[in-house]
Amino acid sequence: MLLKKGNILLTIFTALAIIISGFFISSCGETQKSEEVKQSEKTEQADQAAETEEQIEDKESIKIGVIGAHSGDLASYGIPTINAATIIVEKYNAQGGINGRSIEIIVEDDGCKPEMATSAAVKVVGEKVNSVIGHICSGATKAAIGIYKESNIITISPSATNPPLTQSGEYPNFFRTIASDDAQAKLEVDFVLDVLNLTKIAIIHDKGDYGKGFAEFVKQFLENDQRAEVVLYEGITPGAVDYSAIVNKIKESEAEAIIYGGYHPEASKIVTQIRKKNMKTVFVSDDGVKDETFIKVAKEYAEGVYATGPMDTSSNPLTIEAIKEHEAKYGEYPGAFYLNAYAAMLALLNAYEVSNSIEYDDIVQTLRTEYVDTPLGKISFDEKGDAIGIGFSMYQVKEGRFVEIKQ
Amino acid sequence: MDYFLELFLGGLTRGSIYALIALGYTMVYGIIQLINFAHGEIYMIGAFTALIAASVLTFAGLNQLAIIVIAALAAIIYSAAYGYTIEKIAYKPLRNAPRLSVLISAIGMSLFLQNYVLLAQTSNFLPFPELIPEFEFLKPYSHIIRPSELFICITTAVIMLLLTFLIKFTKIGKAMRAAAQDKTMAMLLGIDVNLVISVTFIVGSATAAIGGVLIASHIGQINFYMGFIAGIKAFVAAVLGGIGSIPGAVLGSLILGWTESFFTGYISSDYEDAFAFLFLVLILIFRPSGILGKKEY
Amino acid sequence: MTTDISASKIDGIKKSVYTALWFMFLTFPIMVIKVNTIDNIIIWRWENMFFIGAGSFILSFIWRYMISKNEMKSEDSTGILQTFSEKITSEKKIYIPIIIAAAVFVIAFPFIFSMYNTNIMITALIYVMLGLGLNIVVGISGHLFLGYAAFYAAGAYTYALLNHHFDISFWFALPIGAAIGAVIGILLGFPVLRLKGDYLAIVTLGFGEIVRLILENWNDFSFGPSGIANIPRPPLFNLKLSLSEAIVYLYFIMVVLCIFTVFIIRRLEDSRIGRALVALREDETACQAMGIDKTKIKLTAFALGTTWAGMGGVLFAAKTTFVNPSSFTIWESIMVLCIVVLGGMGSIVGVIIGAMILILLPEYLRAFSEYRMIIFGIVLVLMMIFRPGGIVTSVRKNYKFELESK
Amino acid sequence: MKPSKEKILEVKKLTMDFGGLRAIDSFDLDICDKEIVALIGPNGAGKTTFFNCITGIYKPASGDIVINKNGKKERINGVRPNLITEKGFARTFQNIRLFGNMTVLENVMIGRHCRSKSSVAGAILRNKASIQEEKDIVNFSYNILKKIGLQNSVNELANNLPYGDQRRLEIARALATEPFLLLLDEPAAGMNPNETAELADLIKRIRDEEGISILLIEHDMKLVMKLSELIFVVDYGKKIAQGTPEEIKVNPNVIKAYLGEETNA
Repeated sequence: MLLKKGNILLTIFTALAIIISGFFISSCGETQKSEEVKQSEKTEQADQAAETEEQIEDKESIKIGVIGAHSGDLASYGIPTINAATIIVEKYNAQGGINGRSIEIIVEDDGCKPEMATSAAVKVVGEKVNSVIGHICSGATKAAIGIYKESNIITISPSATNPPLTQSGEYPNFFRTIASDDAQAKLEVDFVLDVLNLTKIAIIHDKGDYGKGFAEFVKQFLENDQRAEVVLYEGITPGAVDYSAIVNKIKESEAEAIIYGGYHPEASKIVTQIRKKNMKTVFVSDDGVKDETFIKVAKEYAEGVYATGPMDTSSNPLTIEAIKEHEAKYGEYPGAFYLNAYAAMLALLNAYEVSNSIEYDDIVQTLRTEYVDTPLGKISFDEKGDAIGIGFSMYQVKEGRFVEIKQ
Repeated sequence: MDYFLELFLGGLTRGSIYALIALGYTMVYGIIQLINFAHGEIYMIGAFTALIAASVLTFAGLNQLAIIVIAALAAIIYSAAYGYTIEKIAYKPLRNAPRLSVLISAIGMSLFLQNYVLLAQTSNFLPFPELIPEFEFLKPYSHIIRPSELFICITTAVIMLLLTFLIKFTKIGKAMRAAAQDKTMAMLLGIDVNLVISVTFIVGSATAAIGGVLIASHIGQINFYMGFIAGIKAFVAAVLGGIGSIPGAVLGSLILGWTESFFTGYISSDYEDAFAFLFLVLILIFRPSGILGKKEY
Repeated sequence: MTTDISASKIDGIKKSVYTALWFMFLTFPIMVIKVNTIDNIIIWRWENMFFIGAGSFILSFIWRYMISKNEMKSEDSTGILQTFSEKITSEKKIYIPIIIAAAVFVIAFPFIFSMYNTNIMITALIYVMLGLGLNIVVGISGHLFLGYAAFYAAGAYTYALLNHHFDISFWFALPIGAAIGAVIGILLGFPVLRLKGDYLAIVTLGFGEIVRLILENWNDFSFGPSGIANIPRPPLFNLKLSLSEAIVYLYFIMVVLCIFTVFIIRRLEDSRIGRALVALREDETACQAMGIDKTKIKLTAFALGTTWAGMGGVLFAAKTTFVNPSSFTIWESIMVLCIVVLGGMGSIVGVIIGAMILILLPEYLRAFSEYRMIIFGIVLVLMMIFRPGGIVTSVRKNYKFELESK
Repeated sequence: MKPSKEKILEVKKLTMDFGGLRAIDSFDLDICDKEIVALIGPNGAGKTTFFNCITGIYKPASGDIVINKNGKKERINGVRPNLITEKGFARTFQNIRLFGNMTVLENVMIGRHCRSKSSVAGAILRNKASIQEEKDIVNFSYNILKKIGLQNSVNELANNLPYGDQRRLEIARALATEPFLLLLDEPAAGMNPNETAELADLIKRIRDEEGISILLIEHDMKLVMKLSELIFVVDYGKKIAQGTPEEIKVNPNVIKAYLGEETNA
């Protein structure tokens, strides 16, 4: 890698040298206008580069933007999506593409930040992508979705669960292969109340747009129901060195169950600390926790934890194949939202294949009518863009595996 | 009362963790007045090295104790080596540059190290083996304190004493203090200032590595980003205690740990960090040089 | 003679070999071994060790060469650039055409280049504004500020909330955002008047985090982490603008505002207030002894700096049409600080160049995708080592006196 | 030449503590209009501390500092330094404290800050008044530099000036605030005999031409004896003697204080 890095470094050095000398030559003291000259020289180069690239490209190819967090603290949620897209595209292209068109993916990083998301969106719109798989975070998706809408670009997110994205009906171009927060929250609340019959509940979230949004729904549903009492509603800070204070507080609140909104790294820390304190509190969480990594990290402490997730598809041959492909290509078990992204990609490509078109209206129509076999089951999309056939079930960790609870 | 005790011990542990990182911050700051932003990354690299070493050794089939010792040693050695190298590359050429430039260089280094580990290893969270065994005698108290917590607190105390000893009574410690006072003068007195700075980085980084290993083992998982927040918090703790002072770093860390623990326990964890920062702001407003810091006129 | 040269050559090779060996050792666990403790797999990548060895062997030559060159030229390097730029500015024949060309180019930019480039340029221009603002606080008056994102957030949320609740339009929100930036700047200024240097830095860092945490947690006020969506772009009368038109329009707004910013800051710098700010940076005690009210001038510096952050925030909200707290982390503050320091403290041109590099570089490094942040880190370190004073050093104004010739 | 006996500064029983250490102990001092007064004493006797008290950098523990201007008396204990400067005191520093990265002219222009009033709005709008004010500031400052003899390095950075010039620039900067009392803290430190002689000339000229009183801390006894009309001797924070140069030369207390330690003069 360092050799590569060395090369990149040298290129960067030269590029920088050119740019800087450009700046210097054009820098005429502190006059206000001169600043813009400098900008231009840089963009010009980049633009030319982009243009030449375009010429080489096959005009017929289907371009799919894959956008999400690929750097920074949330990279682990975005990178599996690239992997899924890459694997599928390679497979399709090896078979000659779709209806004679090759498929091309354009990967863009949004760091889960709204401003980077809009830049990335504008960029792929400029590169004339036909559709987008992404974004990963709800916030980034919300920031970018308007841009796609105005440009008639279909967007399928593997992981943005914020309800208004579909339920507001404002974004006909938006689809997702994951259930929205409120669906999950409803399922969990019902489970805790009806199946487990618990009455004292602590709601903990990670202050993120996913975790807190989910927790808000849980709180709302619990309060509407009246059967149970919310004894604690708190946010924790992801990445904090330990969670002993909040664990003590949960203990003090005498909650019978914890409903946690957030992702597995924090969940496993909390579960571990709770169990090590000999607390028997029931731990119920969301799809962000229903991840093999959670069990691998929390080990024996994960036993008994409940988590919602897409209906069990681990015996689905497509799932097995998808995971195998990932392990073969990347040498590790796939990370978060891999299967969702895999399903999104399959659904999208299927729509291109079946409709034999690359027109926006045709694809939207096909997505809404055609059912596709994916690792998540046979799915299609409803009018608002939520996936039909992606139901949620409750899982419990038993002997180191998530086992679906049949109700 | 139990609840209070639990929060107290929780805060103590958290504070001790901050302290292990803050010690390195404070030592480096004391000697070259640099906020070493890459320090949190050193701590992360320590944890990663320990994990890699432990995995390889487990694979090779060594016994538990040997694994613990070798993994910890590897973490310390490598972190120290990284600290040393970083100083040589990113800070030494900037010895006479404006202080802000060095700060930016440190930020760049921090970004580099984070992404270096991200690219060379993985973006995922990795489970970290529990290195500290359950002690039998602690079993009855397991609802109050865990062995790893006890271990962390004791280690921090020992390291603080060792560092104080190092600085107060050894030759290199005296050289460090001299260089911290006045580098030119120290040089004239025949002290190899570059060596002193290197040693400071090595010692600070080794301390951070110990912190990294202990915390990783305590919470059971690591990823490439773990150093950033811990680093910022530790820095805050170091300033709180009076940056440049070894007992100050520990005191500041403990206060920060307790503040966070009690605030979460009795009020709300929503504003836990906000309160910690507010507390810091208030302390600095009323005592601008920190709790144990030297007063500037 | 020849033996000398060959001896130094051998010495160099020796050094490089040592460096290579050292780096091979250093990067061994992280680069060579890849562990996956989830599945208990260990992958050995010995080839990386070779690459590192070879790479660091070569790079160490370049490194030593660059360092020695750097030490030799020390401070004169600015000379050529400065005399050159002075020459340009002093001769009307040269600089008028350049200004005209620049103006034409700026106007033509969105029509020549793609929407994406224009959009990126808007971001860069927002950062130019932020950088210029922070430059007043850090570069000119010498206060290390690490919480600039708080004011940026204040501006963005001002527009987002005012629009959400009261349908206030962009053009009204812009001055309000700026004013709120200034007011918060002064409010923060009071308690930290006594603080200096790193203590000030850490207090402002704390302040920035507090603001972000409040935005994150106080749902009733700020809508928490899910943020506020559908913020309108700046309206142009009552026309309905398409996406690309809106971007071009915003681009021109940004250009005008940046020119406005530069104009104001230039005038400030060259005034009684501006001089007092610089004096404050140079020596606080002497500054006071010369009759400058430290409190007043410090608060002025803060307010002048944070006004631009407030304004930049409004523009940011209008550009992304969405705000949530994740846009205002400490990294944002660090980024703006990097712009100021990298560009050259106290220099307007420097800050503009700094913003262009730091915003455009990662953007155009997208091609390198996952490598871009690592490259960004390396660039920061290298730039500081080889130009610690920033790209452009600030120049003081020259006064000319007719009396001199007498 | 006996100047008119109107007192412009009266210091009574001034006391200043640092922790447990008494740096100045019940110190009395008067300065009359257009008088050159010197404050001497061994190192660490409390001279600079005394300066810092008068100019507001330290707040004295007790005692009075009263200025008398146009017949109006005002106690200025603990008043902030910038206000004291506004009232008409100006000082230089023992360890030169110029604004190093500003030009020579700008340094002097800073001195004009408290005598001008254009605000942020004025700076941005550049209305007639502020343009005029700016012009006045530049001209005034330039004239001072001419008087001091630094007119040839107007645009030079203060840091790049030779040592002696830096000392003189400090005086110029102080003069720009239009003081009636100038406090000079070891102005001749580090100067060669030639420069010192020039400095003596300059100080005399300032007093004679501008009518500014001068309070001087100095170790160079030749300079002190030559310039000052009244000398105060301080040791361990206490005044041990006061009088004309001739009186001081033969004062047994002074001799003891100086011989007790190492003689500086």
